[in-house]
Formats: sequence, structure tokens, C-alpha cells
Amino acid sequence: MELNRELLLDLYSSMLTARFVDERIVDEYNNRNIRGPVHLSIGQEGIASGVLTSCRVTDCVVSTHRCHAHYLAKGGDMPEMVDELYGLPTGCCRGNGGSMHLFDRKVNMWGASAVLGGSIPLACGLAHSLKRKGDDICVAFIGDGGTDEGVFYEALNLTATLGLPVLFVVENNQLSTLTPLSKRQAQPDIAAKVRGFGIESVDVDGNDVIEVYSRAARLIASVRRDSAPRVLVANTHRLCAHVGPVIYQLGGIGGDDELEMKLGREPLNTFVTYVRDNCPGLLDAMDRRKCEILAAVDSAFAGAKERFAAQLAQTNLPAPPPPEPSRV
Amino acid sequence: MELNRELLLDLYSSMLTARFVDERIVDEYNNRNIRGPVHLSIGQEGIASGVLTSCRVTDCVVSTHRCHAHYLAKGGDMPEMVDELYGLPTGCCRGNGGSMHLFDRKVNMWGASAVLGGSIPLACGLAHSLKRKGDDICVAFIGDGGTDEGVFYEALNLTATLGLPVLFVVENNQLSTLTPLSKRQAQPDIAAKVRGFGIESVDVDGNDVIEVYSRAARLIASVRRDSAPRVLVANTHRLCAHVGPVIYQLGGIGGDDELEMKLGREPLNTFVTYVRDNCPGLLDAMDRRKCEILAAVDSAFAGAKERFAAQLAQTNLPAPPPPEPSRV
Amino acid sequence: MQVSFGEAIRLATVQVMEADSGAFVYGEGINDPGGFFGTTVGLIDQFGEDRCFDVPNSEECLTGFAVGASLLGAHPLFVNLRADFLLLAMNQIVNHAAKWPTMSGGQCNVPIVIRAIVGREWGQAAQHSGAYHALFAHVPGIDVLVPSTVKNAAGLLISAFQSERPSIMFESKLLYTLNDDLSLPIQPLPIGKGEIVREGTDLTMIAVSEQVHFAGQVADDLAKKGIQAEVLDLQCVQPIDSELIIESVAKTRRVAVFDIGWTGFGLSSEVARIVCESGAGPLRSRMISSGQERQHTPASCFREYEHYPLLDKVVTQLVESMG
Amino acid sequence: MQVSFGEAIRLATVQVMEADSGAFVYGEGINDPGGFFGTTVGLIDQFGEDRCFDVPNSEECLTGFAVGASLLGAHPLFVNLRADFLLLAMNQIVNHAAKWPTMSGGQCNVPIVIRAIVGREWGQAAQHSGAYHALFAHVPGIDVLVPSTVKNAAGLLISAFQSERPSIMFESKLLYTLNDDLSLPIQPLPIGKGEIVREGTDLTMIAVSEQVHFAGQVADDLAKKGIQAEVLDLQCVQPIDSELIIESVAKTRRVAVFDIGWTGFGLSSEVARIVCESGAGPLRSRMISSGQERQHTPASCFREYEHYPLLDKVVTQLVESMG
Ligand SMILES: Cc1ncc(C[n+]2csc(CCOP(=O)(O)OP(=O)(O)O)c2C)c(N)n1
Ligand SMILES: Cc1ncc(C[n+]2csc(CCOP(=O)(O)OP(=O)(O)O)c2C)c(N)n1
Ligand SMILES: [Mg+2]
Ligand SMILES: [Mg+2]
Repeated sequence: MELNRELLLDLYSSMLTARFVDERIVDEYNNRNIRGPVHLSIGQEGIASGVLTSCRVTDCVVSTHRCHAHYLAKGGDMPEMVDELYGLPTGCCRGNGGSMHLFDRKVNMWGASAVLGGSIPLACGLAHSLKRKGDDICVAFIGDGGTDEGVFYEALNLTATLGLPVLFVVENNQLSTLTPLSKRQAQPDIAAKVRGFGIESVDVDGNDVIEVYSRAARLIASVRRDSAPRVLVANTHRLCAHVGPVIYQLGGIGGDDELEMKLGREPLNTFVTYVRDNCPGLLDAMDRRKCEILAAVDSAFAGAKERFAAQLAQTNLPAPPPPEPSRV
Repeated sequence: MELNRELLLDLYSSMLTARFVDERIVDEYNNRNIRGPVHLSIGQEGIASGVLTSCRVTDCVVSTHRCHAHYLAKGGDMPEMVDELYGLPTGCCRGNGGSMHLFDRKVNMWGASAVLGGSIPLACGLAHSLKRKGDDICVAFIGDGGTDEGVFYEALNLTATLGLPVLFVVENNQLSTLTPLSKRQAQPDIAAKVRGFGIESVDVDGNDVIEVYSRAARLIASVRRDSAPRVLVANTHRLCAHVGPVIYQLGGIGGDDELEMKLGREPLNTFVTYVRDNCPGLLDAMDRRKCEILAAVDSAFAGAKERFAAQLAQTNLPAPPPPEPSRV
Repeated sequence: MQVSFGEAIRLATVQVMEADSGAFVYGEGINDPGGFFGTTVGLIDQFGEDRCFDVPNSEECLTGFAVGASLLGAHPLFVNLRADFLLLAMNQIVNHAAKWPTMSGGQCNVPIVIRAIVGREWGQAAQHSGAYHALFAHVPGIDVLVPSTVKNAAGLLISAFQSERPSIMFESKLLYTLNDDLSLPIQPLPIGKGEIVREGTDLTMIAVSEQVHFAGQVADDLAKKGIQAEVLDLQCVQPIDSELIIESVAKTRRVAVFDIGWTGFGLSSEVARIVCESGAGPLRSRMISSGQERQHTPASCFREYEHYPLLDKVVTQLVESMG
Repeated sequence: MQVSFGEAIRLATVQVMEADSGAFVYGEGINDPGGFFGTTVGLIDQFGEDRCFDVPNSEECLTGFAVGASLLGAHPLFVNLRADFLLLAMNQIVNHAAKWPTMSGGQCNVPIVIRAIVGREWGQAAQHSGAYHALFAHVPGIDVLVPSTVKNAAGLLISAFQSERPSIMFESKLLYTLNDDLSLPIQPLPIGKGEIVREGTDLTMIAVSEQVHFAGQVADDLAKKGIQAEVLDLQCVQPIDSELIIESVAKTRRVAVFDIGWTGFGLSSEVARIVCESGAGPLRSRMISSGQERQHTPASCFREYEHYPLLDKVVTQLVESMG
């Protein structure tokens, strides 16, 4: 696996874009104009960026309620995403989807289901159509909570039996809202279950974008080659509320020590540490990227807020309801 | 495992009852008064008899469309079953259930679903209620075709996680109607999948009732002890059409040689061979049982036919539709 | 050409598959020599395992599989041996197939076709006799087809394949005994259009699927009593041909519905709503709703017989209602 | 005692669990501090993990789990954060919970209770705003409850627990802002009985759930225009209180329905059927059906606002329909 400068910068930009967008959502959320539930990707960006940076634009993706990073890392249009959060007709789904259902056909981001496991069967079908045309593949993201659902196992069996080119990526943050994996799956080794279906499955540290990238690239190459499914179980930490604008907290799950540990291992931090230790010459370029991304995020939100205000002025929409408690 | 005379006779009677009832159904079916689809147990009786002879009457059972042997081996009332097939108000389900939905609460046979995998969740709930009261368990029968359904894996996980005393018995005849297991499950080792969920799973020759009995007895004892699920995968052959009155044929699946092999290994034959070789002194008692069972089956069908004729005379039911082709 | 109902469906499928390489067919046990009442016989031989294939018993996944395949332009047909099994796929049909086009803001279509057979007779019992078209008709974004004849089954299936929306076609098992002329190539029929199959002035009888034929018998009996019933064959329940219904009821000012399913929260209800909202009428008589009894289908032949509409009973009911 | 809608549900649950050791509660994430809008808060502390427990995300299995447990006399309550997730359990609810008593020939009951929250506002979008009561009301054997107030939510939940039939209670998220008096012990309410919440002579407005309050506002506006609307709160849609509907419509000879779901093949349709079959009437005006627009709920606040009934629009529509 050659990790050249460009690739490292791409991985960094990809993660940072997702991070900055999510952080900005938090900043803006109290204005109560992003009127919908937000399931942030903060802490988990390494997975989306690692996996999707190793994909072609013609590869397809489907996702879950927590789809911000997937959409962005697949190359989804960022201003259109922000407009979508503001419910604008210029949003990627013309205001129909919102935060949980980002969709950008142009880059083969085929949508996100807010029903657990719901997009998994779609991945099977997308892969079937791709297989008939060439060697593109489909990546299906699913949370560990989604792997409680029977349809996940139906899909493992179906893709293995029909020979469908799907890479399932399990984002294992060990949480389903506040319920830990250990309370939901007596045998919490998801990769072991997958292997029972005769499918190659690999665990990876989801907080290490470089490791994710290289594992994913290898698996994707295999999927392309033999049109058989693979599963990547990426272990990570959710550094935000399940839903709502609360970040860098763990809620009921774990104390200060644990938070510190997790913050230390979060993917951007891990990446910067790696670069500092291994190729410090990149840091300048990274800073430039950072500025560019910040500017792009600024501009996207500024535009969206302007359009939102204009739209609001034209309607007699009632005041938004008071905030609900975030589910950390 | 002590295999005393009584036990051997019970296993034999249990299998023979199911066999004779099913054979008699075939004999009577052409009269077109058993007006419903029949999924016979012929060839698979060793599983029902082996497993359920090692159960208490207070243990619960749920089953599938192919439920005749399960109902009978659990101690379900035979004449009431025959009446049910004839659609009589004296049937075990008062004519509501028919062949696919046998139910006898008196012996804790809690019904059968004709939706694949449909009764599996019920087993989880029955086990939950049993666990709160004592050490009775629930046995859930499912075909290999049923294990294609996602709900089977949900149930494995749920029982393992909540600690529910269920023995799942997979009747693996390697067929779902005419589709072989190998066409439906790329990895056809069902027990291996189960073990991925952290659940003990044992393969057994389902045509050897004595082996089924002893394996099941051990597993059931474990389930009772620790309220954790176990899975018995019993390999067998369906020696009849998927549905309809065609027996001792294999249809498209295999030729004469295969049929002869399978007939040679069918559970009653296997059992009789065993007895002849190991305890020939039992053969006389077996013959007496055989006569008793035949008489009981005769009487049940005679009674049912009489009641059917009486009922028919009172209605203006149209003539039955012409037979559909059996699906061998 | 004289063909059976099943053969008509098969011919429509073949016609589509020959014209459209993106069309493919699958179902649990599709290789069965019976071929799903003859509807899939020979497809594998003609089109290969690539375009007609057997699958594991996994209804939910298989339904979403169709959705996914269709996003990239394929036209999948998922055949179900019983409509009851669609209940396992409800989440994919309602939460995904029906919603994806809207949720994406129009970035995709979901041109899938689902066929489902509605069991009846020979002890189908509670879990193999469900006629669940009303459930799907409630949900926006799904076309729900309920053909009644050799011709309209074939025509509707062609249209379903050509449509950009998900379609479900419910086929009553009783219809497989029908035979009729069918000329090739099969012409598509407009989705959402019903047909007047018998003209009359005293009463509008609205029917679907095999109940169209039953309604015909009822109309014959009524005619003997001097009552001229108009019989409408809806062919689709979603979209439903409100115009046709309103026009006929405005004329007869009496309405009866003949459904293959339960009446409550069903087609009868929807017809009543259309009538009440239209202001057509006012009705001269109580509306009559005929369908499955409000209970689960008993297995017993004696009991099943009474579970479905009986000619004499319905005729009497209608005559009484007309005073 | 002044309590919130959520607290009323919690108190009813506690009351049942204290009296009946066979009652237990579970749901995905039930330990959440929010406690499903306050409805399950403290249950674990009071009754232990044995009787209030968190579960894997496996709706189909968890629903059949309730059925199985209930066969042996338990009274399970399965709480669902959104009604949309019931679609994953449709096979267990319809093919099993509703049918087992009949299929067994009366050998069992299935006294399970399912609670499901209907999302609205704050960008719930297409998959978190479903009001699917009509789907379940179509199927025999299931009681479908749609409470509208602190009092009737509590009373109906008690009755659902006491019933031998499966019950599903749909709770609109908007109702959680309600507060009202509730006296303990909570008295059960008859299942299948509606209530006249406002008397009137010109028009019958039939409503459920939060739409009862909306209908009240409509009635206020109409009163200002000299129109006296009678408002019925059905509380249950299955069984549905036909008698109450017919009696009121016979008096007013006008009907409007206010539903939280889609109107087609829904509650409006069923009300129309009841009216048309009863011979009450004939109606003096076109019936008006109000509910979610026939589309999938958009996420956008601008679009969602117009997806649900708007007071002025409905009032105008009603006035116009009355000529
Ligand atoms: C079928 C279904 N059941 C329950 C829910 C409610 N729910 C929304 S998100 C969530 C947790 C999902 O956990 P996971 O899949 O691990 O994703 P994460 O939020 O951790 O990214 C739950 C239970 C749902 N959306 N769909
Ligand atoms: C959910 C569902 N899908 C499909 C069917 C149709 N069907 C009935 S029996 C059967 C084969 C079942 O095979 P298996 O579970 O192995 O049982 P066996 O008949 O071999 O005993 C199928 C596909 C069904 N009853 N339910
Ligand atoms: Mg998670
Ligand atoms: Mg089998």
C-alpha cells in the first residue's frame, strides 16, 4: 500500500470536512433553524474516509441515519448537504431527506435509511446491477446496532450465495443509542458471526484512517476480483450524543478517564500524530487544506443561512418547538 | 444414556404412529375429502420422535408447515388430528387450522406456522415465560429452508442474550420445496453459523432415532440447567413430495440409486435393523405395538370419515376442485 | 391464441424480457416444475440463470434487492407464491421502495414489480389466503394491480414493467382456471383505469380480481329479478379509477363492492369515501360490501365455504337493501 | 394530580405491573434516560431488570417473543420508539398475533400490548412519521387504540393490558406536551367506544389522537361563523364505534374526518363505509377528509408544515363544502 502525499492529504481533507461540517452544525443548532434530528459522525470519520477514499466514483454506497461522513467522503456535494439540513429546495434531496437521508446520485451515494438495516438489501441489488455491467462494487455501511437485525444475516447469505460484490462496513461504536453491544449480542464478535456465513471478515481500528484505508483497499480489490462479499468491522468511538448537538462527551457511558482516552485516539488526532512522527513535511500542506475546508464550510453555511432566512420570510411558519433533550 | 426396552418401544411407537397416519393420509387423499395441502413427515419421523420422547409433557413445542410428526410425538391427540384434516368441528383446532397448523394445548404443542421461521419468535417468548416458572424448556422445529430467514438469526441472538431455554431443532432435509440447500446457502453448514452466535450446536443423523434421542437428551439437560439455547441440526431425507400425497419418491432430486440408499437409511428401517442386531427380543413387542397403532389409526380414520360424511350430507358444499399436481 | 391466465402472465413476462435486457425474474423455488402456476415455466431455459433465478427464503432482503437493482435501471420482478409472505417485506416495500424516490428528492425511480398469489380453496387456511392489497393501497407511491382476466393480467403486467414506480400485482389463485384469447404482442393497459364490464342503471357493482366474475353472476341473478346492475372492474386499486366510480354511481345512485379481501379499512371503505367526497348521489340505498368474512380463513372446507361470499346470500342482501 | 401525557402512560404501566406479576415491559433502548418520552422512566428501578429490560434491535423476533410469552399467560408490553418500525414486525403481528387464537380453534389468547409513537415535527421525515393504524385496523383480531388525552391514554392502556386480544396503541408525539388531571387508580376505558367531545348539529367531525385537538380548533373557528360542529373522539379505530358515528351523522347529515395518517384506504374511508352502509343520511354535503397529504413526509420544516392539515385551509374547505 503506497501512502503518497496526495493520498494522505485526501484522507485528511476527507475527515476534516466531515468534522468541520458536524462541528458547525453544533454551533448553529441552537439557532433552531436546522430543524431536524442530527446524528453526527464525530469520532467515526476515519471509517468513512478510509473506506471511501479507496473507492471509485462509480462504486455505489448506501448508508444509515448517521450518514454525514459517508456522504461527504463519497464526494457528495457539501453545500447541497448543508442546504438540505436547512430544509431548502436547493438541498441535495430538495428538502425531502434531511440529515438522515443524504443522497447524491452524481457520486453514486444512493441514499441512507433511518430504519436499522434498511439500506442493506438495497446494497445487494445495487451490487447485482453493477456486476452485470463491470467490476464496480457497492459499499454498505451499517452500525453495530443494525447488525442485531435479521436482514443483515439474510444479506450476508444472499450476497455469498448469488456472488454479489458488496463490501459491508460495520461501524462498531459498541452502542445502539445508549445500549452497549454487550447487552445486545451475547457473542459480540461480529466478524466471527460473519465468518460463519463463509464470508471473509476483517476487524480494523476504525480510528486509524490509514489502517482503514489499506484494509479496505485490499478487501475492495478482492470483492472486485471475485464478486463475492467481504465484511470490514471497524471499531470506533462515538464522540457525540446519539442524536443532537452534544459533542466530545460520553454521556452515561464512561467517565473522564475514558473520555480522555477516546479523545486521544480519535481519528484526526491519530492521523496528525502519525504525520508528525512520520512525515512532518506534510503539516504545512495540511494547514492549507484546513483553511480551505474552513472557508468552504463557512461559505456553505453562510449561503444556506441566507437562503433559509429568505425562505422563512416568505412563509408563516410557526416558531420551532423547544429543544428536546439530546440523547447522549 | 440408558436405552431400556420401554424407551425403545416408545421411540418405535412414536415413529410408527406418524408414519402410519401419513401413509393413511396418502391412501385417503384421492377420495378428495381431506381437502387441504398436506406436508408429510415421511422419512423424517426420527427427529420428532427422538427429540420429543426426551421431553417432558410440560415442555413446550412449536412447529412448521410440516408438523404432523411433531404434533404426534409430543403426544397430540391423534383422532383429533385426523378430524382436523377432515375439517371437522371435532378437530384439534375445530377445523380452523388444518394440516399445517396442528395445535394441542393439553400437551403443550403451541402450534405451527406455515410462514417460514414464523413460529421461532414464539418459541423465544414461550421460553421466557417458562424460565420465570421453573426449568421447562421450549423446543422449536424449523426446516433448513426456514434458516434462510433473518428471524432465525434474530432468535439465536435473542435467546443467547436474554438466556432463554430454547432447543432449536433444524430438520435439514437439504430441500426447500425443490431448491437444494446448496443453492440457497453458500455456506451450507448451519451448525457453524449457529456457533458464530456463541451457541452450542450439534449435528446429528436424523435418520437414527436413537442417536437423535441421546443427543437431544443431553442438549435438553444443558438447556434446562443454564437456560441458554442450543441447536440440534438433524440431517434427514424427505421421502415424499414437498406437498401432496406422493411418497417414497424423490422427484427430480436424485435417481433410483439415491432413492434406494435413502430408503435403506430411513429411520424406521434403521431402527428395526438396530433392534434386530442388538435386541431381537424386542421384535415381538414391536409387532404388538404395530397392531395396536394400526388399529388406532384405522379407528381414527373410520370415525373421521363417518363424521365427515354426516357433515357433508348437511351442507351443499360444491364438489372439490380437481387435484393440483403434487410438488415432489 | 387461446391461453390460460398463468400462460398470459408468462407470455407478458417473456415479452418484456425479450425487449428489455434489464428485466429479470426471481422467486423462492422458481425452478419448480409447476412454475408458479405456469407463470415462470421455461424462463430459465430461454433467458438463462442470469435472468431467472432461484433464491434463498429471505423476503425482506429479496425485496430490497429489487429496489437496489432498479436504482441502476434494472426492472426486477419478484414472484411470491403467496401474498401472505409480503408481510415479511413490508418494511422494504413501504419504508424503502415507496419512499426512496421522494426521500431522494426525485433523484431516483424504483421500477420494481412484485407478483403475489392470493390463496383460496383447498384448505389454504389463515396464513395462505391473505388478500392484502388494501394495506399497500394505503401507502403513497405504490401501484396496486388486481387483474381479473387473461387479457388484463397480461396488459397490466406489461405496464407494471414499463412504469417507473413500484407495482404489486395480486393474483387470485382461482383465476388460474381461466382461458381466453390473447393476441401478441400484448398491449399495455393504462394503470389506474377501470372498465365497465356490464352496463346497468339500477346499481353500481364495483369488483376486483376473481370477484369480477362473481359480481357477473350476481348481476345475472339480479337481472332475472328485473334489476339492471352495472359492473365495474377496477383492475387497479391504486391508483383507483375514481372518475369511473363517480360517473356510474351518479347514474345508479346505489353502490355495492365485491372485494377479495376484508371489507373494513379496505376497498369498500375507499369506494365509500370516493362516493361521499364526490357528492355523487345521494345514495338511494344502503351500500353493500362483500368480501372475506371479518375473521381468519378457516382450513375446513365446510367453514371456508361460508367464509367467502355466497351467491344467494349476496343477491338477497342486495335485493333487500334496494327495498 | 396534574400529570403529563407521558407520565400518564407511565403511571398506567406501573399500576398494571404492580397488580399483575405477569406484566412486563421491554423495548430497544428502554434504559435511555429520556425513557421513551418519560413513559418508561424508573420502571427498571421499581420492578427490576426481570420485568423491564433492554433488547437487541430485532423487531420481528421481539414481537413474536411477546406472542409466545403471552400464550402462557404473561402480559408483555413492547414499546416502539416509532410506529414505522412496526413494519418490520408485520408478519408477527398480522400472521401470528392476530391469527393464533383463531388458528388454534380457541385454544389460546394473545394478550400482548404494543405501543408505538407516531413522529411529527422537527424533521422526522419519511421514515419516522408514519401513522400506520389503518394497516392494523384492516386485519381482524387486533385492537387499535389512538388516544388523544392524558386520561384516555391511561385508561386505554389499562384496558389493553386487561384484554385477551393483541392491542396496538399509537401515540402521536405531539401529545407528549399535554398536561391534565389524572386520578388514581386509573380506571379502564371500554375498548371500541368513542366519545362526543363537543356537541353540535350542523356537522359531525370525527377525529383521533392529536387531531382531536385540531378538530376542536376547527370547531371553534366554525362556531364563529355560526356553524355548530359536533366533535367525536374515536379513541379506538378497531373496534370502531360505528354506533356513535351513525347516531351523530344521522343528526347532522354531514361528516368530516380528521386523521393523523393518510386518508386513502384509511380511517376516512372506513367512516365513509360505515355511513354509506348504515343508510344514515343521505349526506347534505360532500364529505371532507383531512390527514397527511398523500405523499411521504418531507424533512424540511417548510414542506412539513404544509404536509399536515392547516387550520385556515380546512375551515375554508368545510365552509365551502357546506355551500
Ligand atoms: C428498525 C429500527 N429500530 C430502531 C430504531 C431506533 N434507532 C435509531 S438509531 C438506533 C441505534 C443504532 O445503532 P447503530 O446501528 O449501532 O448505529 P449508531 O447510531 O451507533 O451509528 C436505534 C435503535 C430504528 N431507527 N430502526
Ligand atoms: C415466508 C415464507 N416464504 C415462503 C414460503 C413457501 N414455502 C412453503 S414450505 C417451503 C419450503 C420450506 O423448506 P424447509 O423450511 O426446509 O421445510 P421442509 O419443507 O423441507 O420441511 C417454502 C419455500 C413460506 N411458507 N413462507
Ligand atoms: Mg452503534
Ligand atoms: Mg427442508
